[in-house]
Amino acid sequence: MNVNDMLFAQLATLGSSLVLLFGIALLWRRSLSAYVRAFRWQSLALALTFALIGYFSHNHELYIVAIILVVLKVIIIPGYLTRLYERVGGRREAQPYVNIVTSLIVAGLLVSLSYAITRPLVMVSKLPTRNGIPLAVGLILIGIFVIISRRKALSQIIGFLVLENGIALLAALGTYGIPLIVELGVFLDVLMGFLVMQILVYQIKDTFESIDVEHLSQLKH
Amino acid sequence: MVWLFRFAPYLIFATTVAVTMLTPLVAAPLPFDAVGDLLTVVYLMLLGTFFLALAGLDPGTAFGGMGASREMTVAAIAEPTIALAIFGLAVGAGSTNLGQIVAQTLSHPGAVINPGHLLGFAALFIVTLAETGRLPVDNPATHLELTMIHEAMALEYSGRYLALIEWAAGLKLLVFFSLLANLFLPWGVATTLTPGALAIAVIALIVKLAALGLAVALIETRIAKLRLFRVPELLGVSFVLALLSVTSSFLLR
Amino acid sequence: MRLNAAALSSGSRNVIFVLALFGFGSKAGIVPLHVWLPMAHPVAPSHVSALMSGVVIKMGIYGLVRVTLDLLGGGPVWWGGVVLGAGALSALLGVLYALMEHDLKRLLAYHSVENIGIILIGIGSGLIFHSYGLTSLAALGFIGGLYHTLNHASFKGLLFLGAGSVLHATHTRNMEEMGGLIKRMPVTALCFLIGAIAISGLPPLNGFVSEWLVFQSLLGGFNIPKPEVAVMMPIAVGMLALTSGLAAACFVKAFGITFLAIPRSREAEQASEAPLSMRVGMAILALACIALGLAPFIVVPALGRVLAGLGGLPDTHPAFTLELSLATPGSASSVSPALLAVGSLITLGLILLALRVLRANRKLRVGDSWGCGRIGQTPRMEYTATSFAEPLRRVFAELYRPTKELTIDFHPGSKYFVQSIEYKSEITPWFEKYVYEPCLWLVRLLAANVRRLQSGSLHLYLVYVAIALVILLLSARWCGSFASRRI
Amino acid sequence: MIHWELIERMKFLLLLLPSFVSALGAYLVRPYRAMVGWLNALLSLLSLGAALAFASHAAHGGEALVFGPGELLRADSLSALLMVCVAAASTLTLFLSPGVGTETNYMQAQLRRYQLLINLFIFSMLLAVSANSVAIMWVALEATTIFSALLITLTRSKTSVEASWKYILISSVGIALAFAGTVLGYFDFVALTGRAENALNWPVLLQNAPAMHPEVMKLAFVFLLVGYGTKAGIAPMHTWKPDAYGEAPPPLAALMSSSLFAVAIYAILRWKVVADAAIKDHYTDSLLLALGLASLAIAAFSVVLSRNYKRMLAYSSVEHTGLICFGLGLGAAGVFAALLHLVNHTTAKSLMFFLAGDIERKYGSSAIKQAPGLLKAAPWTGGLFAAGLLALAGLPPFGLFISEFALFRAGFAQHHPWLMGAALLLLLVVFVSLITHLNRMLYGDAPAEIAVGETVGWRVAPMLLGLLVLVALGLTLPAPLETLLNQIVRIVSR
Repeated sequence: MNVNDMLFAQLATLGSSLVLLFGIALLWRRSLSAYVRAFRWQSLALALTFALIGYFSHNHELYIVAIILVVLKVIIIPGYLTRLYERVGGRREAQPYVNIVTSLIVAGLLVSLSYAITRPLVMVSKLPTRNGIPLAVGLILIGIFVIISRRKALSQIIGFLVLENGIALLAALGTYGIPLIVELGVFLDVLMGFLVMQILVYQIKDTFESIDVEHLSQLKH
Repeated sequence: MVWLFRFAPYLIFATTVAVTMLTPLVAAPLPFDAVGDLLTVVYLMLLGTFFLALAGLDPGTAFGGMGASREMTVAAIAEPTIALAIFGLAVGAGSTNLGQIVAQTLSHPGAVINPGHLLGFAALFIVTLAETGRLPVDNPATHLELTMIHEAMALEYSGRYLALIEWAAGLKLLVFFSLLANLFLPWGVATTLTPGALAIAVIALIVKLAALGLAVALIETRIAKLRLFRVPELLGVSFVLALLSVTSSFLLR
Repeated sequence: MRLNAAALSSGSRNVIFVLALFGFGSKAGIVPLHVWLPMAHPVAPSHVSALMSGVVIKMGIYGLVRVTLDLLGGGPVWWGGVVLGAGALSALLGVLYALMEHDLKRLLAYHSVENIGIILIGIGSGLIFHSYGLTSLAALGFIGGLYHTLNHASFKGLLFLGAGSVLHATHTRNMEEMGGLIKRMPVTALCFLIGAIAISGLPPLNGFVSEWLVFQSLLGGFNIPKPEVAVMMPIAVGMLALTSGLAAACFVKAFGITFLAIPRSREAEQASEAPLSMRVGMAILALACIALGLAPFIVVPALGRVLAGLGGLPDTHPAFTLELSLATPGSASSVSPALLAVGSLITLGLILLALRVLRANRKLRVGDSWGCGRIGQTPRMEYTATSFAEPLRRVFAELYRPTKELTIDFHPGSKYFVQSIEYKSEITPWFEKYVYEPCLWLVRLLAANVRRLQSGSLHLYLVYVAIALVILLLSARWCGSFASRRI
Repeated sequence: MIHWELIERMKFLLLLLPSFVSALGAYLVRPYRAMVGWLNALLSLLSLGAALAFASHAAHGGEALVFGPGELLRADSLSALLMVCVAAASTLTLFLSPGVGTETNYMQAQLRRYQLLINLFIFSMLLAVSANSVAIMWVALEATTIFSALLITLTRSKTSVEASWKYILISSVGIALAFAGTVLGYFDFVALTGRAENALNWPVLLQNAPAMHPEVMKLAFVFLLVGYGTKAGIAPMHTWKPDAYGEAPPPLAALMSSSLFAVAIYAILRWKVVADAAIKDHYTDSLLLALGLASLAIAAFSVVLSRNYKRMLAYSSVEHTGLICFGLGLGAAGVFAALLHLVNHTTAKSLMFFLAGDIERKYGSSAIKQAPGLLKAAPWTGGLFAAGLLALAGLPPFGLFISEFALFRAGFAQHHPWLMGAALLLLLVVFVSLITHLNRMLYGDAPAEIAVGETVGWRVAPMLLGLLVLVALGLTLPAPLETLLNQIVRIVSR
């Protein structure tokens, strides 16, 4: 393992920890604007990690992916999100199901759980980036946790996007990025999915006069 | 007064006579041993009881109905004991044919005193009292509605009909006694139809019947009639005896 | 399919047997799967209920024999034990509940339960013997069961038709409102009487023969090497005997209260004989009962041939003679209903002849019946079906758990004049109360709790997903697989 | 040789293009005209024909067909079967769609949106089953979520919006997990052989599977099972089903419960093959059995107290999901039975939701106790509904009886008697409660204001056809279908 690889490993781990950190920061904040900001930074970190991996692994497809990431997840989607919460109001994530402190503890637990679970992956992989893999899986779990624990539809969207970021990070660290064609399809889906969710949020606002998912419990049994 | 009421006494009598023909009174195996076995005997008697009870219901008086009801109750509850006693005998003889059973017991005199045999005898004895309407189950001498069973059914009969019914009852008693006598202690029963053997058999039968009659008479003088709803308990005792006899005859084989 | 069955493991064979017993048992109406039967049969039109109890519930028996004996080729001892136990229980409980019924058709329906029980006793003993390799005894048991199946079809059909024509005449199913019908409808009465004798298992009719065969197969029980198993047989014998005795009692009630004595209602007084078609139908079935009773020496070998080869049974059947004699290990007994009938008839003839010869006084004097000096007799003085069954109700009170309520209201003037006495007594439907209601309750409880899962909260739904994911991930890391482990 | 190539190509295009073209047409023609609906329905016949051509090709033992750059599309017998299912269901759907011949209470704009989205939905399903790369399959499946979510809220009612939000969120999370699983599978591959362009193509994966690491593959399969299981509605990821099926427009509900479900199962099956090749023991089987039992249990007890016949149908499809999972976990015979059951279930469910829709249209409510006297009010619809429900309850002579029977035989042959016994008990519960609810709906007197007579007479005809197919599948197993299934089994349990 030469110096180059060591540096690569260090940087990759750093990048992935950054991505995870922003995820956790998101748990720590309350206002939706802060959520969006955290997500924006996270996506940026993710893009940087992609570029980093692309540079070290001489796989220039990843630059394209990084660029798309920046365009999509740092500029477009956060922009939409901002407009969304300005339109539908509800700037704050009023009392989430799980309070901040507990959320942070849970996040810690989830990360350690993912360390336990992803043991074989780290063992199997020969890539220098492998140490970041548990963080990626942890981020996936945290994304789900955000969706579960937050009330506002918007927060749930953001949680979902965090989940997507986690998977992207996993792909980047574990496989140096999946084939470009697939990546493009994925991005298309992410964008469309986001747009549809946004439409739905508007509809929820129209029909329920609130985006608190709490109200969406007419259908039961 | 319908045909069934008039027809019943004849049928009752006929069945009882048929039963008498099947029972080895003096000789075994009888020529028509194969026509009916012990089960047949029991069920033929039940047929008689069946019609007697119907005849009791027909006049539409309270007495007749009461008698029929009680009679059928007692008969039904006595059934299992009889069946088990038969089972016990059949286990020994390997057949329910009366001739077979008698022959078997004759050929193994030791079997007479094995516990299964004795218990079976006791059980069947109690059943005999119940089935033939003796004390403590029924009181043939009474006409008090509280006590009578058999008489209550025959209450509306007179003349030849009454005669036939009573005669049938008597025959029934004879049959049960001789079953007790010849199935459990078959000594003296003629196995060949020679005059000498038959003579001995007749004497032996008379002696045994006298003994049994004496026993019954003694009992009837000693004890009072049971309340109707104590009768099942008595029959329960006999059932347990029969069950014990069968199981012991299983275990001692 | 037989070949597949042969390849099955004992575990799956047992499961198949249990499932088959449940499925076909519920069709045949064995206890405790019988509850539908007394509800379904009475409401059907009589010829249909005749068909139902005559044919339909036999499908259950057919299926049971087909699966256990033919497809699975017999099994361990406990199969037979279970069938025997279920049979004995059905027989006894069926007749006991029938005794308490005063609805003619419900009574008959309960007797179907009883007879199915008797059939199953035969089949169960057959299975037990089969598992011990005592094939000829096994054949005897199966023959007994199947013979009783035939017989039940004939006499139960007959009885239901009889009940139908009574219903048609009196417009009621309640026996307490009948009586005296033997004068109004003699043919129906005669046919019903024949059916009653047959179902009570009295000689020389068909019920007797099949029950005799079942008895004989049970009597062969001492050939079973294991005493603890063999002891089941005498107990079954006892229960079967009690059953037949009670059946006789029950049909004395059914026939006596329905057809004899004085009519208890105006309908019963003005009843009229059933139309010719129904009479013919009943007559045919009555003849069938007689024929099946008198000619077992034709039926039994036929059944033996039917059974031959199923589950490796040899073509063993009692010898083909005028008397139906058995040459089976342990039980070499014989009976000949035909000769019996002939003999009894001859004696009957002799009696009549004797009376004629002796010039017995043939004058017949019909007097009023004795009632302790009361003036006239009215139906209200008759013994009712309820009172007829009262002693047995008391004897088996443990089972019936009868509920009594007695309401006497007195004359407003003085309490020494009773205005009316109302007596109501019901028996507790044991199985509905203690078996089925708990089951339904359990299902409802589970359903209510499962229902809560779908609470309408999206967050909760996502929690389920997350939990599933985490659990499965952990299983992926630390659990083996249970599918590789074979049960 | 060239034109052979051409014909194969034509087949793929014939399969995929019609729905795409229809979507385009529906988008361009504004406002909506009934002609468009008819045209799309007729166009869908083309893709059905193509699917049948694939099926016959596969049934005659033809090699798997591939097409496109990097072998983008591939059609082996498994894909062919699914193609037929999807294409047939969608043809039926398009013919029975609102605004096609029948009067409807939708607005023009809604109808236009409906035609656009439903065709895109169909297109993505067809793409999912004909894609060669598991990643493309994933992309297509995700797309189905998006389109169907938009379709559910076609009428902007409160409940439909709620249902749609729940649906899209749950299944997006699920599908994302599936993607994570895909990535993990690919990760395993990369760890083994380094990056390769067409490494996510199923045959390539399968080829390399035996050398992959079982531990990693287990993790990957868990993610995939949970993910695609969410789409398939395996308990406990099934919670969106009653809401979505209950609120979606009937045609969509029919299509989701019949085809989308089948496609999700298809995805699971594809990955199961790879996973089994990598993991030597019966790990995937045990997972499928466990989740199958859970689905059966939850569905059974949910049916008991359900008050709404659409949601009842949804639960019954959860139940059948459970059964199919069982089948997939029971070895070769089980897979055969499961796929047969899949075909039957597709046929039955695509009918049931249309009938349920008609009934709801008639009675103005989907509550069971609001819709009595069905046989009097609409004898044909009622009769068909009853027949369909009996079929779903697993009664002969319908196909589902046969497939369930085969399934249980497989189970007993695999020596899972106790598992199967439990499943049978649960089926009994389902059966009883379905019949009870059916009785409540069929008999009694319809409310006075309900007009007697069918909603739309001719709609009965295609449904009757579907029912006949179901009965035919119950009476015989057509030879082509049998060979097809056998080939699939050969592929799956290699």
